[in-house]
Amino acid sequence: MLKLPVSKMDELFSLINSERTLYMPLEKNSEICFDKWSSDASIRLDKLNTVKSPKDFFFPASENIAAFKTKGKEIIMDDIRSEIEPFALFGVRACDAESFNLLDLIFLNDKDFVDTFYESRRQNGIIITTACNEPEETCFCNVFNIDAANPGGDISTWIIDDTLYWNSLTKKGSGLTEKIKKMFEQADESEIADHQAKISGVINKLPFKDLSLDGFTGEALIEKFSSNQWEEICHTCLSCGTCTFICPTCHCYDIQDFDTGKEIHRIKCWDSCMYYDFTLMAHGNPRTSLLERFRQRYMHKLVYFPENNDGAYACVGCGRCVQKCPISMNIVKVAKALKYEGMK
Amino acid sequence: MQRVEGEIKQKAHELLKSGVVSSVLAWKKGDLVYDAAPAFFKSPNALEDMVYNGFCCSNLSKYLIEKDSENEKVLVFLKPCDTYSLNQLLSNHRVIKDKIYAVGIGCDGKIDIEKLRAKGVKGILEIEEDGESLKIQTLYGDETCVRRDILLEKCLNCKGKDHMVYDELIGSELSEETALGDKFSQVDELEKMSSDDRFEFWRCELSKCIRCNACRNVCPSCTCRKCVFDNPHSGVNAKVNVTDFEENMFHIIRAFHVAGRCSDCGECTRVCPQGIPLQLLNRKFIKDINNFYGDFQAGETVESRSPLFDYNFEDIEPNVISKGRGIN
Amino acid sequence: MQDLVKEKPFKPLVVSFCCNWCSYAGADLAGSSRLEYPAEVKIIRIPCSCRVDPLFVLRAFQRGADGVIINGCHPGDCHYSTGNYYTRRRMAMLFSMLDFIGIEKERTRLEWVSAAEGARFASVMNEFVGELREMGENKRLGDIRCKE
Amino acid sequence: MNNKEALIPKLGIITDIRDETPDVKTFSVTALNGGVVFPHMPGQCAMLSIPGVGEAMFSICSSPTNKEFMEYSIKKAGVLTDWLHLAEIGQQITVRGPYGNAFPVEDDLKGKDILFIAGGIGLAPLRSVINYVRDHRENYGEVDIVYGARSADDLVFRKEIENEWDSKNGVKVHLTIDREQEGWDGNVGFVPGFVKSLKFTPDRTTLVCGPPIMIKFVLKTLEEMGFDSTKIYTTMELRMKCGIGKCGRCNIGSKYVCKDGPVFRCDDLAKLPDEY
Repeated sequence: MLKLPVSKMDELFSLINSERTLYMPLEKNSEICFDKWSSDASIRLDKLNTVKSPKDFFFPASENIAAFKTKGKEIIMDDIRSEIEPFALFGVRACDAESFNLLDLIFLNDKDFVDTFYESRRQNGIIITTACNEPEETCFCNVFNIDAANPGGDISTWIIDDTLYWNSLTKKGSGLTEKIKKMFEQADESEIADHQAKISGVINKLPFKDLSLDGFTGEALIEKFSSNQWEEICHTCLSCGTCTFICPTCHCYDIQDFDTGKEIHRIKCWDSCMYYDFTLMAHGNPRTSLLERFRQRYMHKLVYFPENNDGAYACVGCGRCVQKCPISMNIVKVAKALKYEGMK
Repeated sequence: MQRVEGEIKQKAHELLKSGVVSSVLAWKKGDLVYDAAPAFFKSPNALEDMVYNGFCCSNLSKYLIEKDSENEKVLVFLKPCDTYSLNQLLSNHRVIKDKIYAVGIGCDGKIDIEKLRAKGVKGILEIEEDGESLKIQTLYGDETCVRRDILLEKCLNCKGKDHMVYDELIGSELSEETALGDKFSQVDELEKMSSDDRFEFWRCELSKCIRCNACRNVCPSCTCRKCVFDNPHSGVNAKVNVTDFEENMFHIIRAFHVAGRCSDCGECTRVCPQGIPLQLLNRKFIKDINNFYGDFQAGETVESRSPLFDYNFEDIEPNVISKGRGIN
Repeated sequence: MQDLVKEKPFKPLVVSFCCNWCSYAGADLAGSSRLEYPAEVKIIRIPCSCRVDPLFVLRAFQRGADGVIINGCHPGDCHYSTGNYYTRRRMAMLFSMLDFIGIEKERTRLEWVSAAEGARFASVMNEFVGELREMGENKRLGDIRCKE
Repeated sequence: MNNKEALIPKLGIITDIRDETPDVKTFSVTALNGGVVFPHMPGQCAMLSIPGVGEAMFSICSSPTNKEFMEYSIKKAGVLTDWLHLAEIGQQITVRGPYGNAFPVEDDLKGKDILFIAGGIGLAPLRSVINYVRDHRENYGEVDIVYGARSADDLVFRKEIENEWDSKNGVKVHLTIDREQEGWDGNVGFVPGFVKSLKFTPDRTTLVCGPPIMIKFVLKTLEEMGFDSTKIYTTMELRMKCGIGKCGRCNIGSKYVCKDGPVFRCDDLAKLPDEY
């Protein structure tokens, strides 16, 4: 483990930035989000969760995957893939770092169909996490065995009073550390133990810390699916895409064509299962009602995803949906309402 | 406020039990102090979870749309500003009055939890309303805050304490006009800016849009069965904003489609996860309508005709605007 | 050497929505009277000026228009009695909003041109194109994908 | 360009278009330099697209034994299919795949007596299997095909059925149409009832495809006749965008039709929620 006085952080950022483009939570236009660091940027590492999760660095809201020109009956396909420049994300929280592991399960695990767009971004990005000094009341990452005091990623950091502690976790992380090592002093892990205990103390007081997802397994699939609780909890959902788009683990996408008049761009973009046209086909729609679409989102996160991925839930407890849902419906309320369905 | 909550619950109980209504549309207690969610209650027992406090900000009239197709009557609780929306829906025939039992309830302004967070308050556990001040218990110690400082944007420009439509009133004496001043002041300020500055302002704001459609879906005036933005044949049905143009277009058209019907309920601004002041776009239309065609408040009466479905022989020529003469 | 190569003069692209019953015939008359107006004016025939959805105007800008002009019958002369009165209100709202968003207001226009006013049609187009030429390219409301 | 990327299509060319019924055409597609665009197994699907018009999943209805070209029988139903019906020979098209699983022609079906039951355009996905079975006739037992459509004009592959399939190599075809029609001397009636009247023995391995409502009633009939649901296969279709189980829209419960399907064994399907 290494350490550095907080006063030298700007110097550190500038050094990292000279190695690879550095992104971190910045305040811009009264919004705090991950953006390109510059020496005069307003850094907001105190903000726990940015409204938009940093998933768009790997899985962007929209990207061109192909371009076509048509000439009579002929189709000409253009190579439009660009190289991804190496980059680093600083200040990623433990929950968001875990969300990248979940996205990996979708986009990288199936060796026959690796999403190469995602893959190249993932290979070129280094994730530097920061422990959460002040968890919010909406946090429940502990439910998914994520430790806010001991975040993952390639490198984890802790900002304790005037000192930044730095610890590489992966080969990629050590590679970067090696290049900027001269800035740091050696530190001992015991130096952060008290701070970690303090964070754990706060986590123990969080309102959702005891949320239990026992029983959300494939065995209870039909019971959970056919529960009559759905009607009650979905009734006032606006079927907007807020929860989907701010969620770090939501990964459904759409493929659309845009005709620019000169060529056709094939765009892969975020989509939400809350939208009516998500499953709309020429001959009809298997999910016509709000209930079916609402149920799909939560069943996917809490039942289907774990069934396909060795029990991993598609949620990291970041609390964004708890904070931002226009009608205050969220995954916690859903999990509580369906807890007993299908339980033996 | 607690007294009013009690009276509201009692009324709901009474009407549900007697069978006058088959469901009650109100707010349901959440897990946190501020996350009361709109909900339908169908049995008297369920009413236990009903709440009414400073966080019950949703405009419930949105949920009445198309309820007329169901063979039941709904009891709905409406704050003064929500009744404008109901009136507007009634005048557009999107809600049938016979299917609704509207109880007007008092409101002394609703709290914006985001404003509290923006003040740096973290880990909010309890909030106690004590007159004009709020006592906040957090994971990191206690805080106090002046209520007025964290009221929702829409409450800062309150339309008044009078209900426009109701079958009954509860606690209307509670209402207090919280308006701080001219609701057009921000629009005026923007109008005074140069075109370049205004462009810059809106680029900064609209570039934050994640196209979640919350502003559209929450709007009680957005009532089309199929939105142009969901129609794959309209050519504008993008799922996300790929370019600046799509950001601008979405918000111009969203506001335009409710111009003359927007009662300025401010839900669009409230629900925007990115904090874009969307209401300003709607208010610009309201201001123009007032200026060009005479003062108009959507939803004030059921009979009123939207200015954009109407005309006058002497209306202002648009070129007066495009050539830059005579407005502002 | 490069300094000698003159920059190409800017030719603004104009989309002109013309009502079938008046200004479309007006444009025809301008043509048959051999009155000149710029070739960059692209005419789209519509059944009534009232048919112009604000989305049409925005889409024209998206696809590279530098100015959009809507031509309808003079107030009182609408083929459908009142269509153009509604157009007048709608476009007043839209133009004002575009201005509010920071789009140059001079890029949008609504004109009343009757079937008999071929000369007026040509002069309105000439004037509008002239103004746009001075303003330059539409950079604020175009779609970057449709450029080049 | 990384050719491994599943979402990037290959180019193909339409080399032949045949009218099957008033609203179904069969398109032969080859790679630009001839031959199939990629090899496949019976039951698998491919994503066809005309850039700017749309992209959609179609089952490959030619048999893998056909190495010259691939065939797709397409019913006019939406934007892309309307466009394709207006296309001419020589039109280029983008193709990606093959996607999904296949009918177990090399294991569970081998050596078995097979019963094919199809309705309308539902014969298209089965055609691939039928021709595969015909080309490897020695590997399979008795083969019966029950096929129904709204009218005689709506029977797809009619020439092929009559000239090549029926009564050759021990393959029997039983046709039915929904309503009486002049010039039709075959059976009249819905497919489920027809299946019942043909009195098949329940030891048959059955492959069913057709409109959802037909599948539902056929399965009920088969159950009544004592068929074992572990020996009944069907093929599904839902809205698909990626074809590789990632875009998240074609799931039935935790199974993705594009990846875990489109072929499902009926006992497995019964364990999934009824949302298709």
